[in-house]
Amino acid sequence: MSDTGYHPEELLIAVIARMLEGCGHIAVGVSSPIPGSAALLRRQLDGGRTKVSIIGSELPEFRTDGGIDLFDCAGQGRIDAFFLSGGQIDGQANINLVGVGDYPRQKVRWSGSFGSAYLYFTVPRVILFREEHTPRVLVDKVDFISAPGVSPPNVHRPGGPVGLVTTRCLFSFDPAHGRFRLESVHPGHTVAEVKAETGFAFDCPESVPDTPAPDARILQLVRETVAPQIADAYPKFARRLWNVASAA
Amino acid sequence: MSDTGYHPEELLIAVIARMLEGCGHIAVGVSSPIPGSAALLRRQLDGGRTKVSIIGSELPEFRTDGGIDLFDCAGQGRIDAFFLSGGQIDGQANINLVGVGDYPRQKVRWSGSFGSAYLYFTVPRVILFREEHTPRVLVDKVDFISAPGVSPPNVHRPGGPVGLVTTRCLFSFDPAHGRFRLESVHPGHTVAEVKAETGFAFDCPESVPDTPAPDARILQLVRETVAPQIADAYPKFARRLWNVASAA
Amino acid sequence: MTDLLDTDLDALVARIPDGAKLVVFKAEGGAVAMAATRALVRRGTRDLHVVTAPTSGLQADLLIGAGCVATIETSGVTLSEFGQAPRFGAAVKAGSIRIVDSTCPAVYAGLQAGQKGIPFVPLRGLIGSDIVAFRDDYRIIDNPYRQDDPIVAIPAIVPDYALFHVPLADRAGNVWLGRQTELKVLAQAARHSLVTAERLYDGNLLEDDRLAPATVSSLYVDAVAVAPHGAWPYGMTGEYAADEDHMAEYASLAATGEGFAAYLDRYVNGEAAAAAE
Amino acid sequence: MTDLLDTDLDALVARIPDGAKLVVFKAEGGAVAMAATRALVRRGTRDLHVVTAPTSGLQADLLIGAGCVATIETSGVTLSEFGQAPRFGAAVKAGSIRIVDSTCPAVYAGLQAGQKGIPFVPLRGLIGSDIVAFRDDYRIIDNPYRQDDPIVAIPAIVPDYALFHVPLADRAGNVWLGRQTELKVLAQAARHSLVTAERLYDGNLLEDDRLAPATVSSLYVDAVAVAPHGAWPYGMTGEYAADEDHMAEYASLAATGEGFAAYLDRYVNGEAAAAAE
Repeated sequence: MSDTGYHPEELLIAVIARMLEGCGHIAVGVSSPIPGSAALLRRQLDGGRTKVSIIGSELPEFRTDGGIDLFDCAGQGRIDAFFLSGGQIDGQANINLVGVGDYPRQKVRWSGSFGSAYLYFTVPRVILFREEHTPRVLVDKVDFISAPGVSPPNVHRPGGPVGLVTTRCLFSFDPAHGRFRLESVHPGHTVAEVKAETGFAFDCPESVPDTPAPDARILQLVRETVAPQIADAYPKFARRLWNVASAA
Repeated sequence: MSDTGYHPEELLIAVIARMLEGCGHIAVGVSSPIPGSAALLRRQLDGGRTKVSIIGSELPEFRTDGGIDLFDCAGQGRIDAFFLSGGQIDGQANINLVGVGDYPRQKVRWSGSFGSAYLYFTVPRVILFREEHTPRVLVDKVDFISAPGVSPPNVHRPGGPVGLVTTRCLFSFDPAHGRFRLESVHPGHTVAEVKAETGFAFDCPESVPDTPAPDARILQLVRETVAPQIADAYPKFARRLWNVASAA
Repeated sequence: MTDLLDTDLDALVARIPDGAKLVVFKAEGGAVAMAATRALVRRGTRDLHVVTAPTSGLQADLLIGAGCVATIETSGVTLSEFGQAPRFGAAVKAGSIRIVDSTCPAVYAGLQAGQKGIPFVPLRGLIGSDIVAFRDDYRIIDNPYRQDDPIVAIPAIVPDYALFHVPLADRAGNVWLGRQTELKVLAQAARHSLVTAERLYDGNLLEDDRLAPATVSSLYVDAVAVAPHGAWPYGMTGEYAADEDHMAEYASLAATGEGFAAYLDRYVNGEAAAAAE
Repeated sequence: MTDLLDTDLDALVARIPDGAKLVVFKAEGGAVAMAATRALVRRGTRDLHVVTAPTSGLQADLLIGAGCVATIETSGVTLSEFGQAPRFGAAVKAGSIRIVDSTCPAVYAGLQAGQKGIPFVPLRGLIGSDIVAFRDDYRIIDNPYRQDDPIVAIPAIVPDYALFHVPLADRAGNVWLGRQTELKVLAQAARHSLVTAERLYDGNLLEDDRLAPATVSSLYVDAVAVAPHGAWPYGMTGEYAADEDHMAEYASLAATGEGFAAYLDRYVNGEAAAAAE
């Protein structure tokens, strides 16, 4: 733990949980311990009413096969929030999960687009989350658009990006202008640093607030209630942060 | 049993079983004991290689839910033969399962078209079967086309009618000309009678053979092997004809 | 997690407003929520748009006879071995309901489009049938993958409510469909699902590796009422057989309006009176 | 009824000719027919068009590294927590395979179109992605139900073979899918299904009310081989966990061509040698 009294991950969990306010059903993809913890925190803050589906979890309450049902569910408008990431993310919120260089024979090949080209359109509140905040990741223009950040007005698109969370800051996204806006900088980081480490242009108000640190109540909920829940899906993560094992 | 030494139903079972020669998978709809028996006879004649799905049967080997799977299976080209009927059947092999009179407020309303408008197109060998052979049923033109007998050449149609079996005779159907042809008249019936009782025009060769009576081997297979099998799906039918109960 | 099992049949069907589009399941196998249907009749719900997935029998005939139905969208209504559905036939003849004729795979395709959140599913067949001729909601479009290849677009069916009966429900609101796995399509296509269950399952259905594959999660279920023998007089696979005597009695009584009224008195309104005693 | 269980792994995979379009299932839950995949590698099958439904990991990476694959149609190939799929990445960089990028729901939609026997399924999303830009088999069509509403048509995927692993198979050739019910889509979309099963079920799966709902009937199954631990090193829900040490060893060895060759020697060709002893 850093000398702030909380783990950096706990700040991110709190930030994302705030962005999830008002969601009835949050789905979380694979390999997403921080978004997953944020969704479970949101559920605690909402008295358990929020539904959370964590793909790959063995807890029946959260169980989803991550297959046809997941995409159908999104198509029906029954998923309010989801998380996407990218090997590259550009200033128009285009994401690239495919690779670096000229397609198809790229010099670096990542896994592939998974469900992004669909879920980015169908889930109303997509939160982009990428811990690494460098010009290598946050680029001016992605090499391959796995899923576009904005669409022409005639394209049916109930969903799309609402913001981007990194280890340095929180951006909101304005689909009308296709631009990110710096909303807050995490404690210990600066606007100048964010500008230097971001490869795309973004709107930046004259005064950018610090991201609020998680308060004692939030930290207690995360450590006592969320930690044993997320340990089921992400045992290594929960052990490392909180030395907590699965509740299952 | 009549003085022919066999039930009239046994003749129909034998006639239909001949029409099913070469089928790998035969599906039989609800309320079809004679076609069902014919399919099972075909299976016996083919050494058990033919697959038979009898909708509504409890025998696992024949079990199908008659639902989405059935139609998907037909769409995949995995059903070689099926049976349809009609409250009215006309000379172009149009069938009407909906009702008599001006649609929609008809003076006689039947159940509805079920899957006919689809299976008539997708199953290569559709056998029309209707016991009642009268001008009331075999009409010049149906009042409502549940499913058309023929289609224009640009309409994708791997399937369609191959013939019509009634208690009086067997017609084949020529899709190129959209006409039935009288193939054989069942023992005890005449061409003149068929003409009088048929409301549509059909091709009639100068000499129409009698439908061959089921031979001893066929009758033995039907009574000893098919009867206890079909009794599972149609207990009343098997009891009435053969005094046989379900093998299940 | 909210206990979704805190409801009775009357409260369950009270969720269905007049004019709702209601999807019900075919008669085979026992997924017919007959106890709930009688409660719906007693409540006097009106102007339903009933979609039968893909056919129906006693359930639709009862709702039509009792005056609950404005529109029926169906591939077939029949009492099977007990004959044509009499109140359905009488209503068509009288012109007192709107009939939207369909064909089984088109009903499924429409519901599957609803389930996927897509505007339509293309389906083979149908072209040249009077079903297409009389439906202004079907479109014949060009297959983009072949020249001169017309195909029928079946628009999505998104019912307001699905109503069906299952063998098991748990306290979390998960419901086990048994062999009637098509019910998953209904539950996911409809905005709301109302379910009656033969009995309560003690535990979580999604935890059981053998039951989970045919379980619809509570995400899709608005309310569940436990209703033992809830498919009666239909049967239920592995539970009880259809009550053939009763079906024959219905077919006989419902042949006339007076007989149908007597049936309602005895078996629908009478059921409530008997329960109240 | 023919006994479909009279085959071994080598005979099973011998049915797959060079150049076949083969669909395999994603790694979660244990439906990955890894034992059969190793047999396929040993056989030296070539020029496969592998469709991953919708993603893959070790299975696709192994087939690619061993030179069995001409084309891979996928939404993602990854070793998950063990990193990127190294032979896949190397093959893309070298240009030695053709890559057809997709997105998960489009793979499912294409297979569902194959399952229904329809030429395409329309799917929301995708427009404006480079996936669409680089696929000449997708078409953007007009939604016939709304003005100026483009939607992507996903063409049917009809694989020649589906290859997957299940918990149970019976002697009639019926196979129980467990929780991996999407396998039904693969089995019905493909012309032929080849299945490995953890163990034999004594009886008929379709007779059991709890197993039948997730059972694919023998109508769709060409051959079954019993292969205990057949998903290893992947795990199988309710049976065994993934072998994480082995996955890490693979990731480490397959990082180089030499290391991958050593892996093949030890675990693929070596497996046959060990079995022959």
